[in-house]
Amino acid sequence: MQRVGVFVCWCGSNIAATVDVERVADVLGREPGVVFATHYQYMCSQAGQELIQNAIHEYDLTGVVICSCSPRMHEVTFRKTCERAGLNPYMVEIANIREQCSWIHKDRESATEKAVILGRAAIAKVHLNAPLTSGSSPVKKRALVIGGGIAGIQTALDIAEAGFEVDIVEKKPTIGGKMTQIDKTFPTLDCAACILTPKMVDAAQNEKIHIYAYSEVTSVKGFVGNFRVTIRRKARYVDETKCTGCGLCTEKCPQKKIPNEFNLGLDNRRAIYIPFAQAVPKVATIDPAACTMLKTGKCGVCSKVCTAGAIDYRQKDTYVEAEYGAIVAATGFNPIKLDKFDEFAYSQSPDVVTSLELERLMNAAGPTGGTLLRPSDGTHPKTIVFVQCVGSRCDDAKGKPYCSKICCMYTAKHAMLCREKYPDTDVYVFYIDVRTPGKNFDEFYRRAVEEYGVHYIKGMVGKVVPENGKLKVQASDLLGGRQLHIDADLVVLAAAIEPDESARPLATMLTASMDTNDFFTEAHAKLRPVESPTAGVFLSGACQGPKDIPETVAQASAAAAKVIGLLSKDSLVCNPCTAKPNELMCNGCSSCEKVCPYGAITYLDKEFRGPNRTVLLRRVAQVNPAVCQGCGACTVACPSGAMDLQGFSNQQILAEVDAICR
Amino acid sequence: MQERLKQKAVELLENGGADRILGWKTGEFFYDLTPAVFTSSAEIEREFVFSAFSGANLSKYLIAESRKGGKVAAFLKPCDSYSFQQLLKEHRILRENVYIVGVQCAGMCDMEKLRARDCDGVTAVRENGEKLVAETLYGERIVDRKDVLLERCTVCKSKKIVAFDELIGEQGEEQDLGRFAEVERLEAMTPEERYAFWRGELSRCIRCNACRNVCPACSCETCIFDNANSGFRNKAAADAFEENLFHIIRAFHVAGRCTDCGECSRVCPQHIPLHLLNRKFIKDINTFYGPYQAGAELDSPSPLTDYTTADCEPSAVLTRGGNS
Amino acid sequence: MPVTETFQPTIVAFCCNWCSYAGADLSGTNRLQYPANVKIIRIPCSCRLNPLFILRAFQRGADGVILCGCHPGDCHYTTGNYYARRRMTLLFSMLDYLGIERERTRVEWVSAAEGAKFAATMQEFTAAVTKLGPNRRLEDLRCRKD
Amino acid sequence: MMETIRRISGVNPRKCMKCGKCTASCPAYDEMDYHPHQFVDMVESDRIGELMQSRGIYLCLSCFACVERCPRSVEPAKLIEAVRLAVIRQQGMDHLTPDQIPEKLDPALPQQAITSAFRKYRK
Repeated sequence: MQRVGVFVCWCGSNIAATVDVERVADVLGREPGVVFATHYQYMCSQAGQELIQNAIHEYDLTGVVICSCSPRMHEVTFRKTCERAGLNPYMVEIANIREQCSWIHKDRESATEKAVILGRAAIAKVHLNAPLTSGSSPVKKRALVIGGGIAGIQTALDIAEAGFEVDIVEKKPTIGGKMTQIDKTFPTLDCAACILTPKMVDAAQNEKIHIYAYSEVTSVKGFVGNFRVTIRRKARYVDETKCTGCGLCTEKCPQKKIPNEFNLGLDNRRAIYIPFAQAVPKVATIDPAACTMLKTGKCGVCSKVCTAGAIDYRQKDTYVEAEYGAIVAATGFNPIKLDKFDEFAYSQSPDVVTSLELERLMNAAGPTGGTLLRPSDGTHPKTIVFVQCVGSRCDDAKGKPYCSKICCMYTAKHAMLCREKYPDTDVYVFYIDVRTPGKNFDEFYRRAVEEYGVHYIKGMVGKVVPENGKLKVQASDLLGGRQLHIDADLVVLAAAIEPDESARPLATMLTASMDTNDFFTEAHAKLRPVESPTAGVFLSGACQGPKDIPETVAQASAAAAKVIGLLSKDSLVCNPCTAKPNELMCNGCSSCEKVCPYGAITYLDKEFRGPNRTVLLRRVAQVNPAVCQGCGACTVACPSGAMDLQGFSNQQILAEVDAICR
Repeated sequence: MQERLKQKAVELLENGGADRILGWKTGEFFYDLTPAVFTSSAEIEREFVFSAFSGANLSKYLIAESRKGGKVAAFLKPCDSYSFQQLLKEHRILRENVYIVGVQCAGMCDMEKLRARDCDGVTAVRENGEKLVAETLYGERIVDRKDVLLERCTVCKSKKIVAFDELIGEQGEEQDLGRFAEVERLEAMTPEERYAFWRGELSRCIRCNACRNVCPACSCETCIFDNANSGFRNKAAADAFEENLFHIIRAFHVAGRCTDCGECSRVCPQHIPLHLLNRKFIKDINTFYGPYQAGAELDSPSPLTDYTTADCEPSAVLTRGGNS
Repeated sequence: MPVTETFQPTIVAFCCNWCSYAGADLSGTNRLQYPANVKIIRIPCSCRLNPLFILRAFQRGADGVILCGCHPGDCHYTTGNYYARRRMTLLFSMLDYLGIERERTRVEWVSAAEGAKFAATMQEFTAAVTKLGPNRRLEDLRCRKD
Repeated sequence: MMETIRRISGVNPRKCMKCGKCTASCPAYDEMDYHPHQFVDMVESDRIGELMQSRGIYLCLSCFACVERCPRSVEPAKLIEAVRLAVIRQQGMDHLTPDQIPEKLDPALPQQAITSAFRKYRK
């Protein structure tokens, strides 16, 4: 029989106002096995904890029940308290009489009665508690960053800086991500490539960083400290080690009319291509959907012109398996498809473009060489209309319910750049709200209005009709109380951004949770913003929510700091509440193995003593406590009840049931 | 048929194909056949019986027999072979130590039903095609075999022998004789009627554990009802729900693994239709998660250790049609 | 047993540690009331709920049992609630088949953010069970008191 | 009154984020005295009396462009329709009352014309 001490907390008036704590302590003090029961104002305070420790010594307690706030709040606190007094920390049970009692009930009588029952259940459970010792599992000192945009690069650089090995997996042929497509960055207007490409080169040259470009993660197994990841390296049909990136093949390839995704289809590339001049790794890739040689077996021009002999038409996808201690998701974002917004004539006129397309149209390495020209006829646009919140802040049925956050600032940037480069243009920006919280952001927007004379109009564009080479824009000016009709040459839509489509399947592999918009959920919205609720999985950049570049970089470094903190440990303390099979009862039927999400269960043929001095060979389950996370799926799948969960054993739960139903 | 089986048993023992033979022999009465292990030709000649009363499913005994060293040969009827394969799937039987002789089955008979057909004082039963000739103290009686079949044989799910090393008789096919009709009849009742039905049936339980002991799926090393640490072992019924709890739990424990061999109902001395609990689970599994027959395949995932993301919610049970 | 107006059902709620227990805490933090009849037992995951526990609760006099877990797809352990869903579906169907009222058992998916849903569910479930009256279980006829 | 309009239309004007896309989409903008976004705002601030007096409610074409384009599914045209209905349901503003009939009677006037006028002008 345990010697149980019961400690009832008032939590100031939080509990004591609704629950008669004195009576609870009195009644519970008369439960079998309870040798000490008391109540105190704040159990979690220094004095309260000392009270518990003194009682453990004085009454030689073997089990402790604390009737207080939720175990999610202070279970850890009280476990440590008891551990300091020499008691095994797992001999503590919490009866939640605040969140699940005093705070939800008004009637003092019934709340007190319920508090007593919850206390009884905890006492019944603690009688069956057994001391548990946490094991430890080693940490693989290597990190994986999934996504090679600015978020992934920054995270990888910071981790490598701390001396740990880190791999970047990028699905595109080059790292760099969306930032490579951007022309200038707000609020300083420095050139995106000028600040990004040095980082890309740093990553490529850092001996601690290994880049798997044109690759995808196909499976993730294991757990914090010990992830086993399979990476598919897609066939480039070009030997990365031989290709010098000279680009001759990309000039000679006869397949010329493949829409160039780097320029968002505004110009064409060849079937063999290097996305852009500063690509990392700078090697060519054959687009298997476009290459004549791969499709029909006839051509081979690139192979003939390649002096390095890097072309390999028979290359196959290869798979790499590696182990990591931590994984960072940095899968980024994409602008949404605009097919639900045809009032803006995006599908009808090439002169209606998205903001990202405008970046390419203004970029010196873009399809127009940096001169802003209309895609339809190559003329200079004189009147440009920007439409904000296209698909953001919408009903779920129509678009995204959230604010995409970056559009206000990049639209101000675009408007400003247009007016700066081409002072003869009229620039209108239609806004619902202008949101500029950020250092120097509002100043930037005001400059666009005050210095550059951009017409900011509170209102929205209702429709755009292409007519005689012009775009007839009908819009509202809510402050002016009028409806506007503008003949525009170019309409720019600030499309909402959404998480990359690879994020959802990745989240499933990582067992990391996502919100309804497919953004990764953080472990705590305020206090743990760069960690996923799944231990060992961290979040970097826009995969967690819309972010601009400064925020992305800040979060990327924060995620790196968390990863470094994890990898600097040699081993991790395991949760001791793991499944434990009773070999004598195990049938060896494999039911438990099939439901284990972690592959923690294996089987062993073991000899047992049979009747009459015989020896029986039986197949019995074994649980790897370092891998088991303690969900308990196996305990229910087991027909004989041989599998039990420490800390939540069958008997403990039954004892709680019995105490409640008594 | 009996002679062919005997001949095969003797042959296996003599040519070294098996060290032991698992079959049936007469128990207290001629119709009361019990599973038995034979080790010599003489024993086979003297005691081996295969008749219309060889209902006992021998598969369960192979769990222990296959671990005793040497090779054991067993005769399995179609329904027994499902149980056997299910046990193989659960790694309970060491396949390499077992030699299976599949035996086609014409349906096993129920002595109670025979007695009910004016056959008191039966001393022996001869098989004659579709007819059974019962010798009684009051003269010979002839009955149709189909009229005195065990319940499970009247709705036989399959004549197919799913696992064997050799066959005696023809291989058969799966068949649908409406084994869920009785479950459906109960489902169509009002809850009050169902409650009354089951309360009446289960209240007869004397907790003799025959159902558990005969069931091939109930082959745990230690049953939770025998395990002091499970919290479910009671020396006496703790309260009025005790036996019912036993049957619900037993049915749940074998859900997804029960092959519907019908042994539980065959051996129940109180004639409780226990198979109707198991069949309910089988029917629900078929309805909710697609057709599944335990033991039919060696590698298909068992419905309770499997899932799809599109599975129905438990509330589907509460809102579906039928009486409420 | 006559159903009186003062009948106070005993209700056991099994809540998974990661979503529903946190959801229950949230309904407390937001001071959303639900009847004191509901007593929560914390389990690591909905898949830890052995059907035995439900039957045991009924055996010991519970009038209603509810399981709350993470929404399908959101399980902290990825797949636990999918297994729980199958187990509970089959168990509930069986209880119904035995003539035990359908309304005495329920599964509800409650996320850590759904404090309001937790409170509303508990109110509704308690009301439904109260309406049914004491649990008649499947009492053995031989133990009949009348 | 606001409740009535909300009930008839099934529209919650509080969902409006005042973006003005409805007004931007309205083809009858120039004719209307109040514009779609103002309609929503006026219902929300319970200025329904003014709306009922407005000519604009009859000038709305019910083209539903505002309903179609509203990013938050506020559906201004349904509000306008509800205000029209509210006007129609109003008592005591009949254009023709029974006591006016005798003086309008004329032997040449067909009985059916009176009946039909009564139906038309007495809502």
